[in-house]
Amino acid sequence: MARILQLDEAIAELVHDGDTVALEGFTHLIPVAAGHEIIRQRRRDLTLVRMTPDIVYDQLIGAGCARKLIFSWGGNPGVGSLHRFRDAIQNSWPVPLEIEEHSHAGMANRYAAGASGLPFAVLRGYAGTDLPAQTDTIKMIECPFTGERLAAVPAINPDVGIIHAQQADRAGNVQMWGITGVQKETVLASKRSLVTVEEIVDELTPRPGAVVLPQWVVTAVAEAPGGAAPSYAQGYYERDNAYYQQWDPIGRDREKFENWLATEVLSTERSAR
Amino acid sequence: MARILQLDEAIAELVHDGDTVALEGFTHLIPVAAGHEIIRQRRRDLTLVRMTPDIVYDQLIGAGCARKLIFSWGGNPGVGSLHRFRDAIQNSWPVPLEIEEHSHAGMANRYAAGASGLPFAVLRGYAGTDLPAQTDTIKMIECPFTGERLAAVPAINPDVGIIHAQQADRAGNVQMWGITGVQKETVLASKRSLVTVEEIVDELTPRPGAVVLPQWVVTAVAEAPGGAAPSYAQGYYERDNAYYQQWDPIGRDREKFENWLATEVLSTERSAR
Amino acid sequence: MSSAEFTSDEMMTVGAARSLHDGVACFVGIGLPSTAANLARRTHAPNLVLIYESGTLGAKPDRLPLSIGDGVLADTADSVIGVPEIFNYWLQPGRIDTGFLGGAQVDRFGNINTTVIGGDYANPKVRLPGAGGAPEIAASCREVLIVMRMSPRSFVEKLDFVTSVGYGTGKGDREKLGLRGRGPVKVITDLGVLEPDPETCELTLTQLSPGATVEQAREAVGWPLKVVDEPTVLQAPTETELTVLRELKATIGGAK
Amino acid sequence: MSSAEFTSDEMMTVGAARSLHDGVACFVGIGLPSTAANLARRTHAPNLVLIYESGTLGAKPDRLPLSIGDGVLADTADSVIGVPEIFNYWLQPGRIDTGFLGGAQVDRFGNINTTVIGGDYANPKVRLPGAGGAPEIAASCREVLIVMRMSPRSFVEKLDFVTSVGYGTGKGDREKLGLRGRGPVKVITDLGVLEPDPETCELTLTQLSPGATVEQAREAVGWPLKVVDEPTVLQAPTETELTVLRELKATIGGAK
Repeated sequence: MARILQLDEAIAELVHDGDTVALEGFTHLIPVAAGHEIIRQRRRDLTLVRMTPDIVYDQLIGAGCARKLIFSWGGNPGVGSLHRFRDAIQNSWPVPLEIEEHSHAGMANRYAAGASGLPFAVLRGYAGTDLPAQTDTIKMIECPFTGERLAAVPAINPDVGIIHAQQADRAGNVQMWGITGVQKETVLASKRSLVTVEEIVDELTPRPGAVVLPQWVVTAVAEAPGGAAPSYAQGYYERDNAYYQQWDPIGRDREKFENWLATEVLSTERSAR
Repeated sequence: MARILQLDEAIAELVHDGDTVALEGFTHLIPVAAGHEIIRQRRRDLTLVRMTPDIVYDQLIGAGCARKLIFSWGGNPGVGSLHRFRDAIQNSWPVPLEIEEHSHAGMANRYAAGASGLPFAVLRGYAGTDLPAQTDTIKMIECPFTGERLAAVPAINPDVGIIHAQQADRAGNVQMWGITGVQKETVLASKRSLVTVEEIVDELTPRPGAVVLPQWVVTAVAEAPGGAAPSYAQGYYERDNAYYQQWDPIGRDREKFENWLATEVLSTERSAR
Repeated sequence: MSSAEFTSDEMMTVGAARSLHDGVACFVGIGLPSTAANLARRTHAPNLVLIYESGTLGAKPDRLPLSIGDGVLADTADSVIGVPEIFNYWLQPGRIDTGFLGGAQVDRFGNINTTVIGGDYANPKVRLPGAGGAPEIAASCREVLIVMRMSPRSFVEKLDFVTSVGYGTGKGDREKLGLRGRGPVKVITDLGVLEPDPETCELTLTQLSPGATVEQAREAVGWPLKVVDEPTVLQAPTETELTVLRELKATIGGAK
Repeated sequence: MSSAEFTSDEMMTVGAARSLHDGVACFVGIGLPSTAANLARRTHAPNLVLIYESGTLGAKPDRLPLSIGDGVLADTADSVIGVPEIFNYWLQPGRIDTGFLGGAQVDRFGNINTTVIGGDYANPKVRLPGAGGAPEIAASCREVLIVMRMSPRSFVEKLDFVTSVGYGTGKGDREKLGLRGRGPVKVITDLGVLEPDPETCELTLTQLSPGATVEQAREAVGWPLKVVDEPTVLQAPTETELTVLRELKATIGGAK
C-alpha cells in the first residue's frame, strides 16, 4: 500500500544522491513542487530523465543537482532555450552535464520497456539520423522473421519515478486525467515512485480518459496543491504562461538565477501538508 | 471516413475467401452476428485468428469456413471443449484445420506489433514450454544491450479485423467500454476493419474507461443490435449463460450441429438495419 | 470451530483461499481459483487485489464472476485496461504476487499441461483448450499456487505436453530459463497439499486433508510420491469459511 | 479576393494551411504548424483530423493551443491516449497522412537539424532543443510539410547535425533506410515554396510568394538553388483566410 507522506519526507526518503530520477509530465501535470524539494534538499549527482525537460529541469541543472540528463526535447516551450541547461552543457556551470539524447519515440519506448520488465524495446526510428553516432543506447536489431533491421533502445528503469496527479484516495490509489503522457510508464518502470497530488480525496470518481495507478504500485503519495504550477492541472488550475516568459531572463543570467534560487527555493519551505 | 453499411453488405465487401480474419472479443462484446453472416455467405479457406476462440469460432469451423486457426485458448468458457474444433483437428471434419498455437501474452503482443507497424514483438514468454517446437512463429532473440535471450513473435496483420462495440456515431467514430480486450489492436493491425455496434447514435458521450476508435481508422460500421449475444454488451444486455450450456450437446454431434446450422444461420436472414 | 460436513472440493477451495495473504495482488483464473480468491477477500484477506487477465485490476465483485471477463469485474475494478497491457505492464515485470493455475496434468516438478493428451501434438487423443495466460503466469508471478484434484490421470510421471513450467527438470532450471518468479509453492488438492522439496524442488506431500491418508495420496499420483516425515492435517473449513463459500457459490445463479 | 496587406509570415501560414486537404489526419507541432492546421480546419478543411504528440487524437480546439499539451486539446479530442501509444500505434505504422516540421537548418534534400549548431556535438556553439518527435514524424507520416523562413543561416549547404531525414543524400535513400513515408513534399517559406525534383529529390523553387523574386530566394539559400522554368505565384491570402488567421492569433491572449 502506498504511504501518504509529506513532500519533504518523501523526497528525503526516496531520492538519494547519485540516483537516476525521472520527473515526468508532458506539458500538463509537471511535478514542479517535487523538483523544487529536490533542489531544497541539495541532492547531487542525479541522472535526470525526462522526455521534455523544461523549466524545472533547467532549475535542477542550474542548482547543480544533475550530472547527467537523458532526454528527447529540452526547451522552454513556446519561449525558447533552457539557458541553465545550455550553460551546463557548453560551460560546465555549475557542474558538467553529460547528456544522452533520444527522440520522443525512443524515450517513450524506453519507458514502456521499463514498465514491461523487458531489457529493450524495438522501434522504427533513428534511421539516417546522426543520433545513433552520439549514444551507445541506440543499436540496430534484425527481425528474426523478416530480416528487417530496426532500432533497439534499452529500457529505462529509474531508481525513482516522480509524477504529479490530480487526486489520490487515502489508500494511495492515484487518478489523473487529461493529457497523461508517459507518467503511467514512469511509475511502473521505476524501482520507487512518488506521486504528488492536488488533493487527497475520500473516493476516486471514475472519469472519462482517466489513468488510475493502484496503490500497490506506488511507493508514496504526497499532497502538494498547486504542485504542477507553472504548468497546469486539468480541473484545478491553468498554465501560468507569464512564468514561462519570465523564466527566460532569469535563466539567461547566472546571478539572477542564483538570486532566484536563494529566494524562491532554498530559503522557502513547502508548507507542511 | 468509415462507411455505415448493412452487416451483409459489409461482410460481402470486406471478407473474401482465403482471407485472414480476426473476430476479436474477450468474453465481452464478441462479434457473433458478424461471424454468423460469414457462415451465411459461405466463406471458405479463412485463416481465423483469435486469442480466445469460443462458440462462434466453433460454429465457423464446423461450417467449414476455416482452413487454419491461430489462437491461444480455445474452449467453451465455463462449460468445456469446443467439439467442432476438436472434430476438425482430430478428424478433419468437415475440412482439415491447421492450427498455430500461442499463449495469450504472445498473441496480445502479436496484435500489438501489428498495430504498431512492427514486424515482430519481444516478450518474456514460452521459455521451457513445448510450444516453440510446434510453431515457427516463436523464435528467440538476444537483447543487443544485455545479451539476455527473449521470445520473439511475428506481428499479426489480418486482412480483416472485426469487432463489436456498443456505439458508433454517424461519422463512424466507435466507442466501447467495459472489458475491451485486444479489440483496439485488432482494428489497428488489420488492413480492413468492420465494427458492428449495438446502436448508431448522434453523439458519443465520453465515458470512464471507454476506448474510442476514430472513424478514419475504421473501414465500415454496421448496426447489429444484440450482435454480441450470447456474450454480453455492457450497458445493453447480459450474457446468455444458458446458450453456452446448450451449445455443448449441439457442438458434440455432427447431425445436431448441421441442423442447427441450417435452421439457425443458413436459412435465416439478419434483419436489415 | 465446526465439525460441519464439507466436501473435498470445499476443503480444496478453502485451502487455496487460506494460501492468499491479505494485501497481495493475485492473478486469478476462472473456476476454483476465482472462487478461492473471492472467498479469501471475504474472510481473512479483505485487501486482496484481484487481477483477471481480461484487464480488470483490483476487481471487487459482489458475486462470483462467471468468466474471466464478467461485467461485474469491470464494474468494480480500480482500473480496466487492455489485454496487451495486462500482460506486458502488469504480469511480465513480476509485479503480481500470486498466480493461480490448474491443469489437466501436472508432473512431479509442478510443470503443467493444458494443451493435448495422448497421441501426438498433431493428432492428439484429447485436444485441450491450450495455453491461455498460463505459461507467463507460471513464469512471472512471484509465486504460483496450483489447484487440481488428485488422480493418476492428472498427476503423471511424464506430461504429454509442457504448457507451463513449474521447476522444469528440477532445481535451478527456472533460473537457467530466465523465469522470474519462484515457481509453484503449493499444489493444493482434494487429498492434501504438495510442496516443492527445498533441495530438489520435487513435489512432496506435506499436508493431508482431514480424513485423507498418505496411502490414498500415493495411489492418486502417477509417480512414487515423496512424503514428509509427519504430514500435518489441514484444519477443516471453519463455519465462517463454509458459510461464505456456499453463499458465494449461490450467487452464480443470478450472474450474467 | 482581397488585396489586403499581409505579412510574409501570414502568407507562409496560409500557404501551409492550404496544403492540408480536408479529411486528412495531420500530426501537428506547436507554433506555425498548429496555427496553419487550425486555420485550415476553420476554412477549407473542416474535417481535418488534428493529432498532437501529447496524445490527443482529433482535437478541435476553439482557440490556438499554446503548447502541444494544452488542456483545450484534451478537452476537445475524440480520444486522449498515452504518449507511447501515440508514437507506436498511430505514428509509426504510417497511418497519419501529413506531418509538419520546422527546424533550425534544412538542406537541399529536406533533411532537418534541430539539435546543435556550430562546434561539434559535445561542444556546440548553440544547443537546440533536440529531436522531440521529429525524426519519426519525418520517417513515418505519409508526407511531410516543412515550414521555415528562408535565410542562408537556415537553408544550408550542409547540416551541422541530421536530426530528421528528408531525402538523405538523394533519390532512393528513404527506401534504403526503410523509411515508410514519401518524405517532404513541400518546403513552405516566407518567400515561396520549394518542392523536391521528381528525378533527384533536390528541393526546387516552384512557387513564389506575391512580391518575392527568384533572386531574393537564391540569396536566402545557402546552396545553388534550382528553380523551375516558370515559378508560379502564390495566390495572396484571401480576406477570409486573413480574418480567420488574425482571429485565431487573437485567441492566444486568453489561453492557458
